[in-house]
Amino acid sequence: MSLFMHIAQIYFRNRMVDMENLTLEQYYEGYLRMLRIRKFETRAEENHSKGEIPGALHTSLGQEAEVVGACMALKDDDYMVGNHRSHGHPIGKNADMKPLMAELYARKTGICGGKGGSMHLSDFSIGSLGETSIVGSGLPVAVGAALGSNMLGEGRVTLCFFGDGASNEGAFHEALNLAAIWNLPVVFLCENNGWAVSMPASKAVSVENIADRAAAYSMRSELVTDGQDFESVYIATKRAVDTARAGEGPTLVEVKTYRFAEHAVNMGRMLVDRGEELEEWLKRDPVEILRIKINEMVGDETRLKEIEEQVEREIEDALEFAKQSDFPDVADAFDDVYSERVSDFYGLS
Amino acid sequence: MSLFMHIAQIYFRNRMVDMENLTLEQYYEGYLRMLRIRKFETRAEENHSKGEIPGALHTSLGQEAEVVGACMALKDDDYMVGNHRSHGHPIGKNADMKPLMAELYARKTGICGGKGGSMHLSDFSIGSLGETSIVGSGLPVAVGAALGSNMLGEGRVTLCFFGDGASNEGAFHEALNLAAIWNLPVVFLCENNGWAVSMPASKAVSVENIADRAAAYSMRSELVTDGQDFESVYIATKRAVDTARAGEGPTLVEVKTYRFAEHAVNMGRMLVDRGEELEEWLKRDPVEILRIKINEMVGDETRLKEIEEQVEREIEDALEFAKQSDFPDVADAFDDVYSERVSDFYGLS
Amino acid sequence: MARISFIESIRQAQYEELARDPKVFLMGEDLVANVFGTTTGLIEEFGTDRVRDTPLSENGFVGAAAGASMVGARPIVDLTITSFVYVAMDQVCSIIAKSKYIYGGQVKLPLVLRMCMFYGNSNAAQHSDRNYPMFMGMPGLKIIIPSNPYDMKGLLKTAIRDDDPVMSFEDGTLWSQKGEVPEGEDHLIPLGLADIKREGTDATVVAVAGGVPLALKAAEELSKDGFSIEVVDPRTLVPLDRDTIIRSVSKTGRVVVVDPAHQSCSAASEISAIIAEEAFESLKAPILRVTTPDTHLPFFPNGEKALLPSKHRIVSALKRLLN
Amino acid sequence: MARISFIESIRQAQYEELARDPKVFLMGEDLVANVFGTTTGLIEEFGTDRVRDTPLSENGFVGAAAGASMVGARPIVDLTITSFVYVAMDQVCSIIAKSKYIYGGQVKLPLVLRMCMFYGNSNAAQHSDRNYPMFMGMPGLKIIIPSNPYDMKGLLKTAIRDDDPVMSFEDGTLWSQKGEVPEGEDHLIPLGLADIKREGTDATVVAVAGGVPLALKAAEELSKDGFSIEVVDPRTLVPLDRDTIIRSVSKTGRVVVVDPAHQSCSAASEISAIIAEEAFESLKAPILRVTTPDTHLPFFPNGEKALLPSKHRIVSALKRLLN
Ligand SMILES: Cc1ncc(C[n+]2csc(CCOP(=O)(O)OP(=O)(O)O)c2C)c(N)n1
Ligand SMILES: Cc1ncc(C[n+]2csc(CCOP(=O)(O)OP(=O)(O)O)c2C)c(N)n1
Ligand SMILES: [Mg+2]
Ligand SMILES: [Mg+2]
Repeated sequence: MSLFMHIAQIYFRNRMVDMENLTLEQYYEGYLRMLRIRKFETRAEENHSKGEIPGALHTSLGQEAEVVGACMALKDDDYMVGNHRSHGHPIGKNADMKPLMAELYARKTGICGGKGGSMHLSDFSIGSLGETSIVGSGLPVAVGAALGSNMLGEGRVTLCFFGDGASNEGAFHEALNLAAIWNLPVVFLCENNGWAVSMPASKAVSVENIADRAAAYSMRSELVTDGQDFESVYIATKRAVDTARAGEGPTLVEVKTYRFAEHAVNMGRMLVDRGEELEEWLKRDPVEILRIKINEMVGDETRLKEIEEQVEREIEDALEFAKQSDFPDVADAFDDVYSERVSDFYGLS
Repeated sequence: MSLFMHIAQIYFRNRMVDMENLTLEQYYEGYLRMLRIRKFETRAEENHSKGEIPGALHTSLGQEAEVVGACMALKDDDYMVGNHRSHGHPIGKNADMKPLMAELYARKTGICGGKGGSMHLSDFSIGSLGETSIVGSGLPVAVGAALGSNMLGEGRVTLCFFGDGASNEGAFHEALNLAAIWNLPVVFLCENNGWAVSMPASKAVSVENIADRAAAYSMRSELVTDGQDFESVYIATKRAVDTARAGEGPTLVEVKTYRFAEHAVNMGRMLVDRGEELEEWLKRDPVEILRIKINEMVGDETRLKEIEEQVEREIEDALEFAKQSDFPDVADAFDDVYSERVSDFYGLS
Repeated sequence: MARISFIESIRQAQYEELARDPKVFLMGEDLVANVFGTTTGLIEEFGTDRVRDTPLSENGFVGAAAGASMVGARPIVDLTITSFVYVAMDQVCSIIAKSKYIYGGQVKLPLVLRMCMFYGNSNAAQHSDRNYPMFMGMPGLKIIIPSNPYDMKGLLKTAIRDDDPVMSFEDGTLWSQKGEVPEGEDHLIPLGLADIKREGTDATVVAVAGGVPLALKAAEELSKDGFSIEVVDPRTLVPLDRDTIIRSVSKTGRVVVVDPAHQSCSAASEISAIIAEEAFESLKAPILRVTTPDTHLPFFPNGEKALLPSKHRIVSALKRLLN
Repeated sequence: MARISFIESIRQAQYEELARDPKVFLMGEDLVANVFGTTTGLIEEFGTDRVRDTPLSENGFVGAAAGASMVGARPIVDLTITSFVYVAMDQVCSIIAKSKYIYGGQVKLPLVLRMCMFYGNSNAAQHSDRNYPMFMGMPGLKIIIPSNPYDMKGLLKTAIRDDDPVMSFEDGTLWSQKGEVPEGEDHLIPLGLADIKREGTDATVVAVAGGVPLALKAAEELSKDGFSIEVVDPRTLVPLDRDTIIRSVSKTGRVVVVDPAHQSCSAASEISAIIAEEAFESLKAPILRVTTPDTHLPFFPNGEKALLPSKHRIVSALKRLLN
């Protein structure tokens, strides 16, 4: 990132410290949720490296502001669809972390009963309609949720998270066109972290801003250039959510952000050396930025510290819960394929 | 279509009569090819209704100017990819009509040996790389042909025909993005005839002009509002082809046109009543328009009449050739699955 | 009961279920234009919201059906022709088949994917697939494959009410076939229940879809030679009624499996393998398959006809077993 | 010969063929980053034009491979993981499998689609498919499914030189397996030729992919009890070497088919059906399948392990036949 951009963003951030859009409580709530993601994933990474967690692990460290800012623009009963980078989204929408952590640990008490793992931490009780690991596959689902909700007369809004890489899948195009012609209450939120595994967006996406692709569908768009700023993301997403709820159709929101870690833990080795670029982004830690902002606003750390202690406790509880839970039984593998138990037909030979 | 549009188009057409872009010989050639399509399909329709031709039949009657105008912008060894509406494209690119007609008649001498039929009249000897009946499926193939040609150092241009309906398929999006980021010599030519079977483009395509979708790929575009005018199509396509050949990348060309007939013969019954709209378009017959234009330019019908006689003869010859050819043997059904004959492995039980 | 066509039985099933449950809706291409005749009168009754035309975006709208089903709606998707499912394959295999499982049963996806097998009439290879076997190895999908109007209506209605995703493979060669079919709410046929279309003792023909009427004709022909042939129609491939198949084979000891799909990894292969595993002791002769050989269906009519299962080929296979 | 891993054998095959034929090129996601280790040194040697990273557009770039092959190039597409092929299914089934046929042989499509079967390591259901059986019923595609580094290299090189589209299913559970593999141009294994991995007389195990080493271990274990087990590896599923399979079964009269795919319509089902059809007279016992039951693979390791074929399950099946 250029120095100019960097300065521009700091300016922009400071200008925002006016609480026009968010109450102080919402700032605290945002900080709480962002910190949860940070700690949840940091501990998960640690324990994964100790061999406690099987499979791969895709963290959203560095993207907390974008995740939480977007989720907080939703009502509790609004819907959300996510992707393989699945830990942040449900935490951002206020899911209980215990079953999420237990899922990483492949336990019976996991949110998916141990069947999903790191790429699928979807908690349907909070309106999460899937975190799906096939890139782009969540986009049509989000359109359908909005369509279904409209048809059932419930008018809920659906927020769909997807990456810069996903914007090159055909599913993106079909989903946006459908949402547009049917004028559906969907907010397509592109988490542009600049990379799809080892492929830089600049080489894979044929347009400067993914938000510009909205024009191909006569769709409204929002471009959030500073995705490390919680409030900027909130404001843009909120505008999109309000538009959707008012029956004025979908919006494509693009947020420029960055992932601090590898594409995934357990990919064997460092795939890309992101060198200086990574260094620059690490200087703009979204959790840190929000903490400083609140501190500037309030001038008192008491509440922040309380939140920090609370999150520490929650994470410990979640880890405790996970580790003390049982693994599923082999027989459980035959459940949830259909409404009926599959072993009744086939059996384990 | 509004009266205004109609007048505007007549004006535009007249303004074009200046031969800046095409020689008189090219006009005659265009007329020849357009007339071939017209007569080929008219006779095919007739004979289909007599039960001589099996399967369905998708004609491009009404779209002759667009097809031929685009094809004539190519060199002989350039590539072309088409779709289910497959008769016009190869004729437009100067294919011999005998094997095409024989294919409709399901004969061994057919261009596809009787295996393809109406939706697949692809003549590879003239650079036609497939007429594929799964909507949208030709777009990635065209990208690959251009990529392959580039890699083999041949620098041929690939022209890809597709419909307004196809522009809503994910394949469209992926193909255009790939062509853009790889800067490939492809011309994507959208034959916007306003309908996809019974679905009007106005209800299915979320943007006014499909050409506008080029912006989502930072791609050049051309919009031909009068697709019934041979020269307009030629000029726009030629510009795109020249750009591609110069190594300056792909272009999305949209041509507004209209099909005069049903979506397909053998669909059982009239699906949509296009009423007045059809009436309006029928008044602007592209073959008629070009004939008048040449007549205005030359003031002498001799050559036009020669062409008309020639085409009549060609069609009769093609029909004769088709009808006198044998049907394939059942055993031929086992050829062309693989390079080896499949019956050697499996046999017909 | 009224005598109606296969197509009309589909229309009635859709009509009745749309009328019964406001959560049911139908979407797909060219429904309003009613290309195949399965939506006659539906738009007038239920409007274009619940009988919804879609753009050409199969992956998009099949996925939208998945999403809608997750929030409580019950979509029926008319994919028109089987080969268009390839465009939507990702949503079918990764979302629809697997969501219930990867989320540990938190969600259900009550939706139906209807598809016509459009073969036997010179539509060429891209439009002629009989591809249900592909989905039999993909857990999470149920599969109905009716062979007459009565079964078609009863199974489709059950499928629409089922809480799991169901694929309905509708054989185009049966479209104009007519049969007695009950009208009204209560004509439901359970999934996973085979039907013995004809009883017999000398040999069993297990047949699916368009193979069933051919098998019945073959049985009829052989009855003239004094042979008693049993014809079993599984009707649903997932779940598959193994018991009825095994019982029949245990009785007759001879079996031909008829399946219009390509031979390799066909439903016929699966049924044969089940029999070879579970009813081996009763077998008196090889298990024969009458399928389409592993070549594509060509446009030229004489070739296409010769490749598909026929009464003649079934009779030959049975004679091989009976001699 | 050098002792190299399965992954390295893939790399070598690609390296040698890229070097041999300038028309060969490789494309897919994250090749330059060399995620799985199959491109080490390739970029340095052949550049990013011929070892080409693609955006996330599987249907697009698989179709682009088809187009490139039509004009004379010979693409190898690395699709990474099997389930991503669903996104590209339309191009695979409607263009790649069918073009040669619908155009009456006017064109050939010499391309290879490589895919890793990434199961057995808690990747959950969306990333664990062993879906080759889906493609066995789709004429026009050839299928290689090697079980060791020697076969992997020899078959992949042949596939790259073959004039038809070939799908290469590469079993992730074998990646780190090592074996003796020849270097240089001439290590080519013909498609359609099974390999007898171990000779025996009491029973035949036909096994594919990761099932082969398990079958060999099972055979070893049973040899301690005095049983002589033959292990046949078809190596390619299309074309399938029926003769070798039938010959082995004719000799032993007992057969277990091992296949990591889901049971229904698996390669095991097909092989079983062929045997039941063509070698019935030699059979002394039922044909048993050791496959993955028709449930998805779960994330939780104890569940996933229990579902997949294992030495133990193969031994049990063989014992059932031998007693
Ligand atoms: C269809 C498909 N292709 C490839 C992959 C492998 N893969 C997983 S995540 C990923 C990158 C996705 O990039 P992006 O959409 O930008 O999301 P990010 O990981 O950056 O959050 C890839 C290539 C996949 N899961 N699905
Ligand atoms: C993937 C797919 N979906 C549906 C169809 C059925 N179908 C054939 S042509 C067609 C309409 C195509 O419209 P458009 O692309 O505008 O081309 P046009 O027929 O107008 O020339 C449809 C829906 C198909 N062949 N392939
Ligand atoms: Mg990204
Ligand atoms: Mg059209």
